[in-house]
Amino acid sequence: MSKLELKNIHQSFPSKKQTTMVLSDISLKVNDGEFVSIIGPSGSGKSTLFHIIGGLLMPTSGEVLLDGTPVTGQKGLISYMPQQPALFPWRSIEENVILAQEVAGIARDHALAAAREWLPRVGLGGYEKELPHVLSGGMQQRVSFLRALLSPKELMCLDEPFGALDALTRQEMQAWLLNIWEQNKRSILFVTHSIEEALYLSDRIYVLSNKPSTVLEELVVPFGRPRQEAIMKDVLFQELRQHIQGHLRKEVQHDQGR
Amino acid sequence: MSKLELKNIHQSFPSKKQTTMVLSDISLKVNDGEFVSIIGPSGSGKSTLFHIIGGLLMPTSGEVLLDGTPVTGQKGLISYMPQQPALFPWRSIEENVILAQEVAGIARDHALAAAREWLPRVGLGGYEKELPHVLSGGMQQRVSFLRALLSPKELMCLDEPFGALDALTRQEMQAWLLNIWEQNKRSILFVTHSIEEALYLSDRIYVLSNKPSTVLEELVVPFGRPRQEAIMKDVLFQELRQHIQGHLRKEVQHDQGR
Amino acid sequence: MKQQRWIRAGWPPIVVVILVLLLWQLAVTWGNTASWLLPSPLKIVTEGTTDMPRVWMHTLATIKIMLIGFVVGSGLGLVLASVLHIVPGFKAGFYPLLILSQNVPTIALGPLLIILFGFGVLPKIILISLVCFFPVTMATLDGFMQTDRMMYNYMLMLGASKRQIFFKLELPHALPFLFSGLKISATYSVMGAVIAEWLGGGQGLGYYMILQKSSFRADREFVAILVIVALSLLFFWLIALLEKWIIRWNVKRSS
Amino acid sequence: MKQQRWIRAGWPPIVVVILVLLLWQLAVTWGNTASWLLPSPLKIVTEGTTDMPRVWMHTLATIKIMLIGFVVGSGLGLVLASVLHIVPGFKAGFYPLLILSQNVPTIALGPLLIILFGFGVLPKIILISLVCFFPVTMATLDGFMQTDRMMYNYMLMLGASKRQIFFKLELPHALPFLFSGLKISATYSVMGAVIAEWLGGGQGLGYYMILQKSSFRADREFVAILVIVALSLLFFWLIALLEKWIIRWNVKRSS
Amino acid sequence: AQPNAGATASPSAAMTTAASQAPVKKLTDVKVVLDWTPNTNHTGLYVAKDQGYFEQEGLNVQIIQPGEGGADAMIASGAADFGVSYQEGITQGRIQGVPIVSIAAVIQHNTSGFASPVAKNIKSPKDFENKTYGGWGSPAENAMIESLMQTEKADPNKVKIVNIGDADYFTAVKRDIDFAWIYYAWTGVDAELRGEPMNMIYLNKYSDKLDYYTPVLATSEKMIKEKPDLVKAFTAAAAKGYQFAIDKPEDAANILIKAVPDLDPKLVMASQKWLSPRYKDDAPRWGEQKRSVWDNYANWMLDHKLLDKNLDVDHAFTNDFLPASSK
Ligand SMILES: Nc1ncnc2c1ncn2[C@@H]1O[C@H](COP(=O)(O)OP(=O)(O)OP(=O)(O)O)[C@@H](O)[C@H]1O
Ligand SMILES: Nc1ncnc2c1ncn2[C@@H]1O[C@H](COP(=O)(O)OP(=O)(O)OP(=O)(O)O)[C@@H](O)[C@H]1O
Ligand SMILES: [Mg+2]
Ligand SMILES: [Mg+2]
Repeated sequence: MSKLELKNIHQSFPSKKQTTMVLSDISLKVNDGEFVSIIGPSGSGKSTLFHIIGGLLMPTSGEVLLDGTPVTGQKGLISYMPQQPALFPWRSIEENVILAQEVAGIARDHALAAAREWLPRVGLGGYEKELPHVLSGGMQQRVSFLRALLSPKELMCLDEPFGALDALTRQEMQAWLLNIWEQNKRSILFVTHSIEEALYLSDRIYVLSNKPSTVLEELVVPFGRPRQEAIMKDVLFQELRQHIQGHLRKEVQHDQGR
Repeated sequence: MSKLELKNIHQSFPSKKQTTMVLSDISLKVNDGEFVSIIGPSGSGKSTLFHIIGGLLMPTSGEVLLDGTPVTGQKGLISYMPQQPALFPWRSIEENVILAQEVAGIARDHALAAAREWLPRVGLGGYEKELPHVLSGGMQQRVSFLRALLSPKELMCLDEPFGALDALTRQEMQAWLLNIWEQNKRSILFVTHSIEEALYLSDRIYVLSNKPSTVLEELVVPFGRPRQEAIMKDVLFQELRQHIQGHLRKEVQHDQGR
Repeated sequence: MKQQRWIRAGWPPIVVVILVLLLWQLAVTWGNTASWLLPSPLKIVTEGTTDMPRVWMHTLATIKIMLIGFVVGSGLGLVLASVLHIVPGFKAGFYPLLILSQNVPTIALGPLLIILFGFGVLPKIILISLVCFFPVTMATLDGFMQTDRMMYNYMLMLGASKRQIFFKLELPHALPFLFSGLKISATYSVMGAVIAEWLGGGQGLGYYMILQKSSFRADREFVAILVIVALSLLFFWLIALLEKWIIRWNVKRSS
Repeated sequence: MKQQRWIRAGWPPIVVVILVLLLWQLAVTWGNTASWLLPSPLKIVTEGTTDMPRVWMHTLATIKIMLIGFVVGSGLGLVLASVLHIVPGFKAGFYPLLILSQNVPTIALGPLLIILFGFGVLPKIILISLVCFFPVTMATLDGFMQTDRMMYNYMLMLGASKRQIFFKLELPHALPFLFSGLKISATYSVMGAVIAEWLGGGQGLGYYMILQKSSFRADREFVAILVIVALSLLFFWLIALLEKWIIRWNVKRSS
Repeated sequence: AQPNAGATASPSAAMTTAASQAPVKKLTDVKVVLDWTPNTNHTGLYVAKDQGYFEQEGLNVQIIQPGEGGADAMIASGAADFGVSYQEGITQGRIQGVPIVSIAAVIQHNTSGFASPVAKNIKSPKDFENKTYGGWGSPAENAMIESLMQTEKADPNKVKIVNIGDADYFTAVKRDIDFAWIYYAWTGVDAELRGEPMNMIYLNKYSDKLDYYTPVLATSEKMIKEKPDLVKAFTAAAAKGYQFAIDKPEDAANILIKAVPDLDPKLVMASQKWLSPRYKDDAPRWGEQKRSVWDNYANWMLDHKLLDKNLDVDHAFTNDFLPASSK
């Protein structure tokens, strides 16, 4: 059974003059323990899709199913990392990390212990007691990532988790995420702008078109697990990359015409 | 003569317990009409460096020279794109774009006309009158980028301008920036996390070490102008990439030890 | 649909007001409260309609000085907040005076004002302004202090002058605070006018009220109070409406 | 260095206060203002020291009811704001009552309070609370409305309950607004106490003041006013200090 | 102005008639500030204004209601030319150097006293024992109660005194209070109208010293020195006004009601009927003040430590501006 299933999601936003259609008939699913990525042009509606999955937005039409039960509009069922870090400025870093756990009802002590254990692993040892404003952009993103990671939900929705990281830190975080995921096989839905990242991490990739967004292609990544970074040099990897890129190129060029 | 010169910049932040040294003896320069990139691990102090150049922060020690005159701590001399978009929520998109021009004293009408002309080129035609909160992360970044681009200063400091863009939009923006730059040869100082991006765009690259940050290497990019995307497939390109990556890898791994 | 929303938004206050009036009426009727102490709403309304023309005249007089006082006061409040914010050292320096201005009781200030400015409308306007400016100044000052750090730094980097930072960033950013202060002031302005009318002069709700009180006419006194409350409510809602109309970027909930 | 900062921050208010007192003294001396109308600062201080023990006793009485009234009032204000914010419909519904509470003049409310609660300290506390709760409630309510949209949405996505959203997000986010309200209330609380003392009872600065006024002792009346102003200032600064101590995350300027 | 004025052929009337025939005489603006809200103590002023007495004297009078601060500061400072005040206020004020002078007694005898609901059974000062008095916290009240009780050898320490601030008599006696100090002409009459009978213990019944003038018309020393004619003209018109009120209580009441339409007509009428005979009472003319009254009360205050020095009685009041004779 699939962990998450989106059925014919449509979404439009009313604006001053006309209504903008953002998502048009999106159907996708994430199986149990699967790592699925979404790639799409900027502004195509990926974050909007996450808001729908998280229950923040009621889709104009369509349905969200979690473990087979319809949960459209229900909140608090997934672990979520927003595109902007959204750290609480009055909470110290460790208190920010445990926020999702606190909300989920996990004992504060327990959560804090976990936060203190994990913070050094994302390169933030020593910053536990600092307030968010002293952190650099990339550091804030890592805090936000850790917050989602430690949230006790089975489906993780990550919205560009590594966008603000340098290439190396990024690779490290990727490898590390992969490692964790391979150990406990949570289901992951992952938005990224990097085709390599998607190919390297995912079991499947959905490529979205430009607004109004449809699923252009669903692509099964044919590499085995556990994966090594070396696969990036694989010819098949490069071919797939070119393939996706070609798809997107059409989309973005099309977009320029507007 | 060099447009911008940093001489032995040191920067440390006092914290509760101890003082953190962030920048340690950074010297670098940007020549007239040159495109220079900075690459460095997350949290190494790139944004801090920009704050110093922009006069927001007085360095603990060291000097900033613009066109040969010392301008340490002087503000308003550069065109700047911050890492976070920092759009003003009560201003419409076009009003946000003209903000830097307004502050520089350019007539509002004139600035607005320019904004309206340029917005469609970054894929935001039709959003002129909207408020920032309806834009996606990547769209906001493009607004912020345009705001810096239209600012009438000779040195442009861009802090990860394309971080939130998908691969294709990013390539397009790169090509487009390169095009503009080649036409009017403003000097550009560019922070990026993508080694390819740095190699593709820059004349020179500074690689920063981890905190406390020093210039690990200064690298002259040996490709001619105008450049085509094709150079990315060049063997030399790949070699340089490996070279920089190697440098950074040491840094980041070293960092994990803390 | 729009109409429905109005009805939806309109009913809670109406229900509460009706409930309160009902409770009051019952308390008076059953609690045997002497009507010279706390007249019943019915009695008040009856009396109000009987004495309508005079009450209306007094109400107009009060509205006039209240509006002038409010506009002058909150305008001054905004300007003062801006000046205190912009000129370094002024804020710390003038806080004592601000606080002083709110702590000279009317019974001491009133005679001084009258001796300085006569029995006309001027001392009243001054008194109302004194009441109105303070919440505006305090809230706006706090608003200026809360300016978003990232935007502020950005403006600094642009080389924006103090003036530009103020008008392009701090002022719009402080608008929600300003309106918070304005709403408090609006609520006080009517009472301020009433108190000012006690300074002397022969018209206005304050004058009417004190006269009725001194003739032990509680029913008429409460007519005045009811009018005062109604005026304040109206005025408050007007300001709240203005706020909604001006501050449109803070669309909080996409629910 | 720390001491230097204190001196730096301390001098503007001191300079302004001294300047005002000087101007006042000169105006009285040169302007030939009769001392029964506006006594000179020197006279006031002299009188104040002469009558010290009694003034001090009255001051203590006022401080006591002021503190109780302020704590009760602003505590209530915060709770009220929270309830109105959390329970849907309450806010719209209870606005009229909030406004009402500020628009029943003391001369009408006082007798009612006395009839209900006697001549003791209770009606006074109620009156002060009534003065203090309003700015707190209004400012805090506005603060709740200004909650950051991104953080709010994030909390919603987490499935946070209303309670969790309130305590973990809205309340801390509204703290600057709350303090804005508290500072306004603190300023009013002393005057509130003075007015409350006019309700009756045989001690407190309000009582002292009115007594002195009725025996034409303007000098002593102004002693009371000076003490009132000093108290308010002190109290205001206390609250401002508390604010600085609690709200530390909003480090605005890295200059 | 309506010249329906009493065509009584008095010398002053003849004189003013002549004046009014002169080609448009310019009127002098004069401000009179009351002591509190308009009431029957002020009837004479309203009558004089309504009947044109002021105008005949060349005055354009504006009657102003004061704020909480009272009228004395306005009068003394010259913000108002004339005003309504009290003997006790003028006494205390002058001790503190406030240059205010009484120029006419509005009512000859003190109509104030201690009132209580009949049910409380307080008929004479000795009944104050073990009762609660509600006042405004002035030491004068203690002294007053003490004085009265001493005449009957009662123990003033057995009276509980509570400060009731702004609360009025009717409110106070509903809550813990047994008796309060009132003016009968207003509060007492209102109690009659409401049918809440009260026992009244007049101050002057127990001590001559307490038969002081309340209220009085007052002006500043400066006016007396610089514009004696104006003071004279004003007093003359006011005297005529009060005389009218003495002669025709109902007409006078109606004039007051017309001038201040927000007043309760029933109360005004009843109060006026009660008060009119008491304006002049046993005095040779309206407004007459006796030195002994000023002296007595000042001494009484001094005895009770309500003053810290002797009052210069002769400068505190004057009869010089009252019209020479009155019928
Ligand atoms: N509240 C809203 N009102 C109107 N339009 C909106 C609103 N929210 C989002 N949109 C529109 O929906 C589109 C998709 O936005 P979304 O944030 O989902 O894009 P995205 O795919 O996440 O883009 P990016 O990669 O740049 O983050 C955008 O064009 C945006 O303008
Ligand atoms: N105000 C401050 N107080 C204390 N430390 C600070 C402050 N500002 C920045 N730092 C520290 O300086 C370091 C560099 O921050 P900076 O934002 O310059 O990094 P960066 O190179 O831009 O990183 P990124 O690529 O993640 O944006 C960080 O470790 C940060 O914790
Ligand atoms: Mg997005
Ligand atoms: Mg940075």
